[in-house]
Parts: sequence; structure tokens; C-alpha cells
Amino acid sequence: MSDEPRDATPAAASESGADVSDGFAARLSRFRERESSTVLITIVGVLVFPFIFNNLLNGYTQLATLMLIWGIFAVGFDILLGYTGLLSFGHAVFWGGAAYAAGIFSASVSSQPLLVLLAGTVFAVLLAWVVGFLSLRRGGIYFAILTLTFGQMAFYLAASPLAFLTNGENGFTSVTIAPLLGVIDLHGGVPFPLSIAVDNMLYVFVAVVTVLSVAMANRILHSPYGIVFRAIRENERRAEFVGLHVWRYKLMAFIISAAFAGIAGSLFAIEGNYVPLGSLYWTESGAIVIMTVLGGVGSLFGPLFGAGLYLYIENIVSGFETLGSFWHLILGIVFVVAVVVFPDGIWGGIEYLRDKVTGGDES
Amino acid sequence: MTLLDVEAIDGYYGESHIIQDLSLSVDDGEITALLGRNGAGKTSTLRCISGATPPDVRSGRIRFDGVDITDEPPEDIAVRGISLVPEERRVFSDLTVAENLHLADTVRNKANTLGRDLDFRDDGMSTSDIYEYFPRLDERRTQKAGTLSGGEQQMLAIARALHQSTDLLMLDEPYEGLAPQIIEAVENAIRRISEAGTTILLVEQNAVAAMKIADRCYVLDRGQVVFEGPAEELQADQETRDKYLGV
Amino acid sequence: MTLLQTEQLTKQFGGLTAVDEVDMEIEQGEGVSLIGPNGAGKSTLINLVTRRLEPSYGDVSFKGESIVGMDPHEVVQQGMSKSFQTASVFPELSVKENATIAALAAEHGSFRVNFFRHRNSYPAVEELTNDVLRSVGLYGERETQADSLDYGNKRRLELGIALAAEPDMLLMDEPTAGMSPDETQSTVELIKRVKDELDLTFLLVEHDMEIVFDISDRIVVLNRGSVISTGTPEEVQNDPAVQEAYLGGVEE
Amino acid sequence: SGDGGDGGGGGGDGGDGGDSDSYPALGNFPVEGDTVTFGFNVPQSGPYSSEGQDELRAYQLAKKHLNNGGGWIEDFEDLSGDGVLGYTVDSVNGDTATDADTARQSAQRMINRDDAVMVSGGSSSAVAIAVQGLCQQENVMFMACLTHSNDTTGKDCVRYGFREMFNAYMTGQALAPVLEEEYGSDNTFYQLYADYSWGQTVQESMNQFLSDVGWEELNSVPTPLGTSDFSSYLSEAANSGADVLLLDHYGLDGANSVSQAVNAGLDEDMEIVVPLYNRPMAQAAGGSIEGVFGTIAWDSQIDNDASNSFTTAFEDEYDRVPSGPAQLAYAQTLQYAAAAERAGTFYPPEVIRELEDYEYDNVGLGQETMRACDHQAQRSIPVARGLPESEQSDGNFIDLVQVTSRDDVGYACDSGPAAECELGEYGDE
Amino acid sequence: MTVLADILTILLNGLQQGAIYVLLAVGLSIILGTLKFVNFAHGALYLIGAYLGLFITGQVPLSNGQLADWGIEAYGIGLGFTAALVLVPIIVFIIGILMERFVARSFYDRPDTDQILVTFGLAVIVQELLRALLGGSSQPFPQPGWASGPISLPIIGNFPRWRLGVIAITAVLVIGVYALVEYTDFGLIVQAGTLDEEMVRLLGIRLSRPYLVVFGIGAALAGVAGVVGGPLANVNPNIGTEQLVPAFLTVVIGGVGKIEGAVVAGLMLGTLQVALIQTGYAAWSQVGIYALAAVILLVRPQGLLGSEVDVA
Ligand SMILES: Nc1ncnc2c1ncn2[C@@H]1O[C@H](COP(=O)(O)OP(=O)(O)OP(=O)(O)O)[C@@H](O)[C@H]1O
Ligand SMILES: Nc1ncnc2c1ncn2[C@@H]1O[C@H](COP(=O)(O)OP(=O)(O)OP(=O)(O)O)[C@@H](O)[C@H]1O
Ligand SMILES: [Mg+2]
Ligand SMILES: [Mg+2]
Repeated sequence: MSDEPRDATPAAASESGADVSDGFAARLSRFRERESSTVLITIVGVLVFPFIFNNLLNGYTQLATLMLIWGIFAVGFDILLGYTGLLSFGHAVFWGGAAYAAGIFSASVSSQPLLVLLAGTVFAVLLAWVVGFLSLRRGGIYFAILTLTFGQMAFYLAASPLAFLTNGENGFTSVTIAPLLGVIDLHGGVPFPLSIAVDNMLYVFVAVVTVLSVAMANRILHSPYGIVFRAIRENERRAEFVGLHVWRYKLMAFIISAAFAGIAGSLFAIEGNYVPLGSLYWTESGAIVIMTVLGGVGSLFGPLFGAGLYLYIENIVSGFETLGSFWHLILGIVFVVAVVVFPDGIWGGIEYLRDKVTGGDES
Repeated sequence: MTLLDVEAIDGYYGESHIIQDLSLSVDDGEITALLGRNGAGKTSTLRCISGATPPDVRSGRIRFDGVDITDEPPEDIAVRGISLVPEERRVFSDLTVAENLHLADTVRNKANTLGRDLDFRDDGMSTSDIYEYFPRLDERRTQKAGTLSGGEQQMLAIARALHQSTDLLMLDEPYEGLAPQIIEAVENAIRRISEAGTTILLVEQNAVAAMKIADRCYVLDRGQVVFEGPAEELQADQETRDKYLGV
Repeated sequence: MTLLQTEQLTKQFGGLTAVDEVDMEIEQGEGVSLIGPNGAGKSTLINLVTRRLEPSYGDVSFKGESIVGMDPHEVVQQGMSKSFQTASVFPELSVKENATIAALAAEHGSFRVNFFRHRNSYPAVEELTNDVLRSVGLYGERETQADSLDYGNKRRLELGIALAAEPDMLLMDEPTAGMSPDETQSTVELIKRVKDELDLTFLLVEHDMEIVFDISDRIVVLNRGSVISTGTPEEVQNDPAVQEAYLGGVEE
Repeated sequence: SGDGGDGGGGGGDGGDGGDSDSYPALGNFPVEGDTVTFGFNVPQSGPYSSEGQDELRAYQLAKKHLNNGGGWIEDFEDLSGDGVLGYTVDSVNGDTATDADTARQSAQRMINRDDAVMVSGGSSSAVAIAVQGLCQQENVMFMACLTHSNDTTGKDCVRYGFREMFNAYMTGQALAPVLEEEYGSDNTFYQLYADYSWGQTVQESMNQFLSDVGWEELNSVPTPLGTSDFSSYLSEAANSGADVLLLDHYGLDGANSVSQAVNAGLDEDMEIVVPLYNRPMAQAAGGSIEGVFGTIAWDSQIDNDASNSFTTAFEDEYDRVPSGPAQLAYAQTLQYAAAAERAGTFYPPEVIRELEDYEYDNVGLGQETMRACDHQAQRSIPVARGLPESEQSDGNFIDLVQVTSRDDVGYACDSGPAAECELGEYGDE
Repeated sequence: MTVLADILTILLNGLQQGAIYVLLAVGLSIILGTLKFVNFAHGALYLIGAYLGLFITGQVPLSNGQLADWGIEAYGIGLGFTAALVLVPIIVFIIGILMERFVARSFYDRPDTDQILVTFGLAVIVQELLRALLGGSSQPFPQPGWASGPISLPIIGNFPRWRLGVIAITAVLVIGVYALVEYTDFGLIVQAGTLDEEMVRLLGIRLSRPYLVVFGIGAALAGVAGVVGGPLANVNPNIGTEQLVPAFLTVVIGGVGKIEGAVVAGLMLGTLQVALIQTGYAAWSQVGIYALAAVILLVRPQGLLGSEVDVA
């Protein structure tokens, strides 16, 4: 992110005699560091993704949509896990909580998608403020279990005592979504120029939110917050002793990640017109941890890949004729193999390969 | 007779070549000092000898008492009679002072090392002697080591090494954080066990302090030996001292 | 002006009184060293002042205001910074980022809600960071990752972080431990220089008497939690009580 | 809502159905190519996987019979045994993992990628409700398999979903007279019920219909989701002094509560009833279900032509006795195919209209009506009783006591669960 | 008198309800506390224990799964329950040792999340392999003949005999492990190894074996839990995952690494749950245990008996 010129590269280039590729690598690395390029990459990514996914990977647009939704969740979660170093095992409460809030809002207040999205996100943020306030007294496994505890409490509350609101075990079935801005039917088709790339308005809507979310995450990580979060992860006590109110920054990290979970959870309700009770269960919290770690913690794009792979196995592999019923087993094997072969997650693996190809450009 | 013989070792942290073709030897009963500036590789050398990784030793041999210990794990090397006062103390913070010492108790370690080649003597310094040297530790027997003051922890680290059955005692900056009068006490202890026959390898930044008790000195720079010889010779060699020791 | 003052400051651990009714005053601009035998209570005293420990009783005031009950970060925000006994940096961040963290806290307070402004748009922070790195001699290493610095440079960075917090007073617990003589010398020079340049007040714990006598305006001697002597280096050096408890002589 | 599918829109009908001219595109209509795809969405992992496998076998059997004849094809006069409407039947499978969300995603894939015109499955009410909601939204037919909650054709009912299985309300109606006859008319009873909508509807219905026969409920206690150790609930139940203990638990929870009740000696002083039996539960409970009453979807012991011919066909194919859910799966698939044939098109609104108020007697439980007002089949209900361990054998754990006639069960369109049902749109309004 | 009986019943029920939590939590806790290893496969060890118990105890008919498809009709060697009670811990101990050696060891230096990922993956693999081979349906696990049926206790009245057995077995095992960890040099070495592994080795102490043993013991406790817990409910491939969350909760409420903490926490959770059920608040019993957990952790973030410093 620094604008200062780098001085190491030319020397290295003339030494290795590979001017062209090293020059390219340097340019590439500068490009990557500019904020606008991150956004650009994301836009291109969400545009070409459904095409590749549907045609080459046996996918379908609704799953691509769902992948982006989980991807948003994972990107936000990584701000907490990867950058701040806090492992929450209760983030389902924000995902599911936002989904319920959005669903209930849509059924009883307004079914405007943007308002529904806002309602779910605000709910997640408020909830995170409370849960974070209570949970952030201790780090490590204690924090993980405390958040898990709040998550499970929410699950059991929604299952029975609050069933009059949530419709309990059957899930919330009365989500209603009006056309976006009164005109665009989210479940309808796409007008011409866009229809080359995607075929579904809901995908376009989610993709736009995804791009905005990635841009937002990127900006947060490039604001002072990003560096403070990393400082807290590496040496919390020292951060306190340079005069930072560590606890409040941690709370902010928690709330920010919950806001992403809230955006994603609301989209999930909008996408499915339905909120399953299982969206609050601890396995959902586990899934987001796994997606993030699988993709590679501490990177912006890694979690997106993790979410994609997880959902791919869950939804595509599970439909295979013979292997299908073993998809859980395959998922388990993927976890084990990935964590052994790619200690830094899929993204770490990709970066490694890229460095190999471009000849390495680390500073 | 040579007790410890380090022959042309190369040590690496990942890809960085920290110890370069380093050879040194320590004679039985001698006090040998290993000197050099920050980052010269002194601690790394001790780690190579004691079997701790990193750095990983990719070439060269280390022999102790005639046995090749280059590839042995640290616990076996310790059992052979090499003990270490490590940099940064490394006391077991949640255990009490007494428990910390107890862990170094050779008799008990013997029980734990069943099945290994055990030709070492049970002659570590007794706890009562130790408490005599360091009355402060005596007072604090039941205190958790992590709550000791910096200097007290350093005393404990030294005491622990003394309590081990040892032929070669390696001390990495033993005076760090000690008040002047305790430094004296530690010097006395080192002299006394040296006289009793234990060989000493002393790592120091402070060449003046080290030369006071050392018989022989090695000076390291960037992982290489740049001087070796009797302490008096180094004392006289103003150039080496200026260049590599800053004194 | 009295910058730091302790009154009857006491800390007990179980039956042990580590710091025993210490009254101490440090004036603005003064350089004070705290010496004493191992376990005398020096680090405990420092920790009481920086709010890492809660006093059993007694009071600490900074700039005339009691700081008992404050959080550590609040004390730092008041202008009191601490350099740590063992080098405590942010290992995976670059040297520059390490200093930036402290500079951010200095320029913008302990917490800021605006998480949306780009880091590069804070020129004051940038400037402060660069100044500090230059003065501790790490400007050339600013892109290096902190944990690949050698020990001496880590200590320098550690000091740099403390300075980037823009303190009025700096507490240092054995800042030269583990440094070679020339490193030690340059650190001492550095401390002297920043003291003059920034009109910094410091409280230093140190066992190396050469340094202590070289650098201090005043020395406080602690033994078994109590102040047994205080005065200029010469006065303290010649105090028989100090001679006995610390400098030479035998332990009781 | 419009075309949620792959953007193909209308046109391009390569098959020989030729019905796309008369109806607009809707859901996955028109069918492209010369095969028509059904989606079979069953639990293939998780605790109900063995049940799911049996359902899957029945679905595959149905597919085979639809394409090649056999089984019930002869008795279903609308079916030819040569595909449906001239299309060959193809299928895709999915795993619900007995989880509503997974099931919904899986159905989504069948609908959007594989262009299924009909999805069938179930095995838990939450799953069925989630999937039928999706099907309504996507204008794809849903033929429910095993789902027993009142809500499926009550407050969560949809136009595109049809249920052959009876519900908790009807269980109460079917079971109460049998219990009265067996245990007398002035009993007290105590209920433990799973604390979610299905368990609650069972508890309410049992209370209602047992009160009608003069029994008195002493207490009913909810057991939270995920309970596997019921011992303290059971010791409270034992202390109540009730004559009959009702365990309104689904499947494996039921197996646990029944066997724990028997192990704690509760069966010595009170009679135990499990309102809804299923096979994995009976199998897991082992000898504990001896003498325990309950209702069951269907059983191979039911002796009529349709039942016997299904049992034979299934045994010929798989060498095992079919379970109740297998019969449901088979029947629902054929039912859909027959309706499409009658309609002459896969255009969903027309198929729905064919199924609504359809009268039939060819699935093994006598005369039935698929009621138009809530899409709930009005049918007879088998009541069964657990066999002692010594008489249990492979696939056979219960003794059929009676089949309660459909005239004795059921409720009007404006009462019971149906009063809360609003079916929604056909999609061609 | 009846109040007394009620209270005693609640306590005894709470004890037995908590006993399984305790067995699992103690094993989990020593592994987490001493090796700093987050073992999400602990539930899978419980699962293995239960299935091994079934296998050793009797003959289990197979009607589903691959084995059944291959024509195998039953599995089991029919040595009886006592044999299972002896053999299962030994076998699971060995499994634990293999797990330490081939899985955990290479993950000690890696972040918690990697440990979670790999052990969770393993747990899924175990669970799904069992399901694929033996089918997903529940199997009844008969109580041992010598302990079935109710026993008449003073004041309380009838109580299932086997549940008393569970309490007794748990108590004996937990006390044994506690003594081993707290009062022996073995325990001291392991504790020291937790704090600074390399330094322990530099003192001449070989750590690989104590680590193996700790992992083995932790695993064996989970295995025993499977055998003694199996007859309380039926056995199916999902029971392992179901136990994981309560077990972790118990560990953390008690304080990581604290055996006595795990015991207190397990009994508190068990008793609270039972008390809510038996006083008519059954609908709140699950919410209740999580609320209690939250309150405890809010008041004492390090757990009931945990130490002040962050352990994991
Ligand atoms: N874990 C490590 N990884 C990478 N490099 C290291 C590591 N530890 C030490 N080094 C580097 O190895 C070199 C030698 O370090 P070593 O600690 O052996 O020096 P030393 O002579 O003991 O210095 P000091 O007097 O500061 O203790 C230094 O340049 C140091 O930066
Ligand atoms: N948490 C604690 N519990 C018990 N005793 C403690 C605790 N913390 C410190 N002490 C004791 O208080 C005394 C003062 O310790 P302190 O660390 O302040 O000494 P110090 O003067 O800094 O010594 P040094 O020069 O060795 O660093 C020591 O004897 C120490 O053992
Ligand atoms: Mg060193
Ligand atoms: Mg100190």
C-alpha cells in the first residue's frame, strides 16, 4: 500500500538476467497492492465465475449465488479470525440471527430487499455489540466457548421458547421479498448485455453486494484498523501498552465481522425465502471456521475460495451418482488433506504457485 | 584431554546460514569462554551442541567424550552429561522453585530414561548446597517460578543446571540481570565446580567479565571463529578486542 | 514540576511485601535510576506505575492526578510509556508498522471509530513514525519484518515503539540486558540524546553501575521493597548502606 | 415469479410431447429433450440414512416400472409402462442429511441444474416444509414422502405440494379408539413430547382425542431438541402414577426414550405408547417395543392387492421387505406420473388440478381422496403393536393390529390443521 | 422427607447425567491442558468406544450399510460386557497413541484452527466410515446382565442399577487419573513439557513417551465413556458429534487442564439440567445449561478452577 518506490527489484532483475518476467512480477505486485485493483479483480471475478462454474464445473447459478453469500460471511469472519486472531465459535448467531431478523422484517414491516438487508445487518450488529461485550473478557479457547455458548442459547431459544416468532423447527417460511427498488424482480431474468455473463437477477444483486463487501473489507484492512487488528493478534499486551484501547478494538473487530455475517445472513434469507432453524446451530459456526481456514486465514480472497470449495462438495459432489452419499466422508478427507498439504490454506497454496511461476516477488 | 570437540559445523535457520564452518574444542576441566557481539552466533553454537533445533546442523561433527552426538536428540545429550543455562532463563513458570529443581534431579531422570544408554554419574550439586549458594531461592521454594523477579529466575536457571549431573556446563550469559553481589556469588560457584572437575563453556558479551575466569577464549563473528587462544592472549590482542568485542 | 509521585505505595504478594510504603517523586526532565538487589521490588514498582499491577495500598499520581484505577492504555495516553524488559515487538509486522501502531495511538488517542479512512491519509502519523525510526537508527530497516531483526535491533525497535507513543516520561526496565558493550554504549547515547531532544523524563532500572552512574541525574536505591537511599550518583555511591546491600559486601 | 432455471426460456422442445405450444413456460416446463427428470431427495447420511436408502430403492423401482412396466403399472390405468407422456423418466438423487437447509439446497440443485419437474422426498417435517416452500417458489411439483406434522398440510401447506402420509392429528384419531378398547376408558396418561412443532402437534392431538374417549392427561412435558438421555424425564413420569405413558418422540429419539423407559422398569406399572412408529426406531428399540402401540405409514403385512404386489416387486428387486416410507415413495412417484398423463402435459398447474380431489384406491390402503383444500390425502391408517424380541425378524418388528378406516379419521376443510392452510397460487393466474 | 428424597434424586440423577460429561471432559481437558491440542475428534473416540463395545459384547445384526450389501449378516465376537469394559480402553488407548504419533504431534506448533480442522476432518471420516460400513441406524446396546434392572435405595427408592455403575466407574477412573497427574513425577514432567517442551528435553527428560501416554489416557477415557454410555442410549454414528459440544463446555467451565474443574463443571451441568426437568422447567433445560455456562464464564472467564493466565 505504500507509494514509495521499491528499490530492490532492479538489482535482482539484472542479476538473474530475467528482466522481462521480473519486471512483470514487480508490475503485477504493484497492481495488486492498489486498492482499486482489488475491487476490479473482484468485479471481474464475480462476472466470469458463473460462466466457468456452470459450464466447466457442473454448477448452477443459485449455488454460485450461495457461494458468494457464504463468501461474504467468510471474508468478514477472517477479519476477526485471521487479522485479529480471535476464534469465535458462535458466529452462527449473527448469520442465523440476521436471517431471522431479515425474514421477520420482510414478513411484517417491509419486503423491500434493501431494507430487509439493512434490517438483518443492523440486528446482527446490535447483537454482536452485546455478545461481544460479554464474551471478550478472555481470549483463546475461553472466548471460543463463550461465543459458542451464546450461539447455542440462541439456537435453543429459537427452537422452542421463541417459536412463535421463528416458527421453530420448521424454519421461518413466511419471508416475502418485493422487487428491488420496486421494479427489478430478483427472481427474474437479466437484461441483455449482462445476460451474456449471468442469467439471474438475484445473482447480480448478490454479486454487487459481494463486490461492495470485499471493497469494504479491503478498506477496513487498509485503514488504521487493519494494522491495529494485526498488532492485537501478535502481541495484545504490547498493543495495550502503546496506548491503544485493545478491548474496544477487539469489540470493533467482532462487530465488523458480525456486520458481514449479518449482510450474508440477510442475503441468505432473501435468496431462499426461508430461514432454517439450523442456521443458528453450532455446526454453522463450525462451517464458517472451516471455510475460512480451508481458504487461508489472513488473506482477503482466501476465505472466498474456502467457502466455494466447501459448498461445492456439499452441493455438487453430494449429487454424484455413486460417490454422492459419501460426500460427508469426502469433505472430511478434504479437510485433512488440505490442512496437511496447504498449511496456509488454499490461498496460501495459490500464492505459493504464483510465486513459483512469477519467480517470487516477496519484499 | 578433549572433552568436547566441534568439527567444522554448519548450522542453518531455514535458509540462512548462521553457523559457518565452525570448529572448537573444550578440554576436560577447563573454563572456556565463547565471546562475540550480538548475533555473532554464540547462542546458536550452544544450541547445536545441546541438540536443540533450530539451527539444523547440515554438516560437520560434534563429539563429546569421544562419542558422536551430532544427531542425538537433546534429552540423550543431556543424559550424557551436558547441561545448559539457556538464554532467557526458560524456567517453568507455572511450577514452583522446588519443582523446577526437582525436574533436574538426575536420579529421577534416570528412571525416565530406562532403556537408554546410561553411563552418567549421579553427582549433580545437592539441593542443600544450591540453597546455600542462593539463599533467595531457599526463601522462595514454594513460589511459582513465573512470579520470581528477573534476577531470581536467572539464579534458578543456574541452580537447575548445577543440580543436573554434569560433565560439561554451558552457561549462556549467566550474569544477565544479576545484581553485582550475586554476580560475584555466581563467579565463585563457577570457580568451585570447575575446581571440582566440571568443564565449563561460558558464553558472554562482556569480555572483561569472562576473561576474569576463563582459561581459554574463542571469539565468534558472523558464525565463524575469528580468534582462539588463552585468555591472556586475547587480553593482549587489542585489535581483535576492538574489532569483534567492542571493548 | 513533579511529574510522577508515589505515596505510601505498597504491594503485597501473599505474605511477601514486594514494595513497601515507597514515597518517591520525579521532576519533569529528570533522569532517575532505580537500583537494588535482585528481588528488591524494582520491576514491581514499575509495574505498579504502569498499571500492570494493582497496589495493595498507597497512591501513584502522574502530572498531579492519581492514576490508580486507570487502564494501562489510559496511563500511556497520559504520557507515560514503558519499554519492556525482554524485547516485546509485533513480530510479523514490519519495523515501520510496529512504530506506526504506537504513533497512531499517540496521534489519535486510544480508540477511533473511523475505520474507513485509508491508512495513507494520516500524514502526521507517517511523519512521527519516520522521525522515531530515524532517531533509533532503524529507518533503513523500515520494511524488514520485526522478528528477523537481530537482538540489538529488536531492543532498538522496542525503544522506538515506546518513543513513538510520544511519552513525557519513559520507564525502562533493564533496557540494555543482553546487549554487547558497544550496543550498550550506543543505547545509552540514544537515551541521553532523546532525553535532551525531547525533554524526556525517565525512570530506569539497571544493574550495570557504569551505565547508571553515567546516565542518571538521581538514583533511588531499593532494598526489600523499601527505599534505603536516594541522591546524586556520588552520594549514593558513597552511602555505606548501599555499599552493603548492593554494590559490594556479602548478602545477609 | 418467472423462470428460475437456466435461462433457456421457452422454445427448443426436442421431445415428442409437443405440449409447449399450449402452455407458457413455467418452472421447468416445458421439458426439453426426450427424458423427463424427477428429483429424489432423501437422507443418505445422518441418522435416517438407512430409511433414506429404502426410499431411494423404492424411487428407483418406481422409475424402472414407469419406463418398463411392472409393479403397479397395470393397476394404474393412466400409466403405460413406457415412460410418461412419451418421455423416458430419468432421475437425480440428493442427500438431505435430515437437515432442512441441506435438503433445500439439494432440491435447488435438482430444480435449477438438473431441470427436475417433480421433487419427492421428506423424512422429517422440517425438511418437507422447507423443500415444498422452495418448490412453490420455483413452480415445481413436490410429492411429500414421510412427513407427519400437521403443519405440512396445515399452516405451511403449499399449492405445489401433496401429501399421501397422514398427520399427527389423524394419528390421534386412529389411535385413541384402539387404546380405549385395549386399556379401558377411564385412564390417566402422561406425555413426553419432543419440544418442536411436530412433537407439539402430536401432544395436542393425542390429548384432544384421548380426552374425547374419557382419558385424563396428568401432565405433558416437553423434551428439548437433542435430548438423548431421558432418564430424569422418565423418573418424573414414573412418579406421576399415570396408567399410560405416551412418548411423542420421532424416530431415534423415540427408540431411546422407549428403551430407557423399559430399562427403568416403567413398563411394569404403566402402558407405553409411541404414537408414530417407524422402522429404524423399532429396530433400535429392539425388545423394548414389545406390546407398544403406535401408528405406521404402511406395512407389508397389510393384505390387499396393491400392497402385496408392491411387496413382491420390491422383494424381487432388492431381496428385502419394503418399509412404510418405501411404499410412500413408490406411491407418490406413480401418483405424479399418472396425474401428468391424465393432464396430458407436465405443465404444473394442470397436473395440480388433476391431483386435487382425485379419488383412488390403488396404493394399498383402500379408498382415498387427495383433498383439494389442503392437499392432504384422506385415507385409512394402520395401527400396529411392537413384537417381542424373540419374534422380531429382519424388517419385521411389529404386528399389525388394525387399519383404522378413513371414515373414522380426518377433519373438515375448515377445522383442524386445514383451517390454517392457504395453498397459494397455481402459477398461471 | 419427600423434599429430601427429591433433592437426593436430583443429585443422583445429576451425578449420572454428569458422569459421561465428566469422563469425556477429563480426557479432553488433559489433552487440551497439557498438550495444547484442541481435539475435535474426541467425540469420535467416544463413538469408536461405543461401537467397539458393541462389537466385543455381542452379535449385532446388520441390515444396512456396505457390509450388509456384501452379504455379511452380523458383526461381533460376543465376549460379553465385562470383556468390553476391559478391552475397549486398551484398544482406544492404542488408537490414542497412534493419533498422537501420526496426527497430533505434527500439529502441536500449528494454530488451534488447523488442529480443529484436521481433527474435525478425522472425526467426520470415522463417523462416515462407520455409517458407510455398518449403516446409519441405531443399535440397541444391551446393559450388562449383572447390572440391569433397578436397585432399591434408601430414601430415594428405585434407581437403575447400571446408572449407579456408571457413577462408580467414572469416580474410580477420574480419581486415578487425577492422582497420576497431580501426585507423580510423570504429571510434573507433563506439566513442565506443556510450559517449555525444549527445556524439559534439555534437562535430559524424554517427552515423547509422556505425551503419548497423556493422549492415550485421554483417548481411553473417551473410549470408556463410549462403553459405559452406550447402554444408556442407543448407538449410532452421530453420538460422537453430539457429545462434543457439551464436553468442550464442561472443560472450559471447569478450567482448561483442571481435572477437578471438569468434575465440578460436569456435575453442575448435570444437576442443573436434572433440576430444571424435575421441577417442571424442562423446556428451559437446554437453554439453562448454556445460560449457566455463560454466567460462570462471565464471572470467572478462566473457568471455575482455571488459572489466571491464558492457557490455550
Ligand atoms: N530463530 C531464529 N530464526 C532465524 N534467525 C535466527 C534465529 N535465532 C537467531 N537467529 C539469527 O542468528 C544469528 C545468530 O544468533 P545467536 O542468537 O546465535 O547470536 P548470539 O551470539 O547468541 O547473540 P546475543 O549475544 O545477542 O545473544 C543472528 O543473526 C540472529 O538474528
Ligand atoms: N506474583 C508474585 N507472587 C509472589 N511473589 C512475587 C510476585 N511477583 C513478584 N514477587 C516477588 O516480589 C519480589 C520483587 O520482585 P521484582 O520483580 O519487583 O524484583 P526486582 O527488583 O525487579 O528484581 P530483579 O532485579 O531481579 O529483576 C521478588 O522477590 C519476587 O519473587
Ligand atoms: Mg545469545
Ligand atoms: Mg526486575
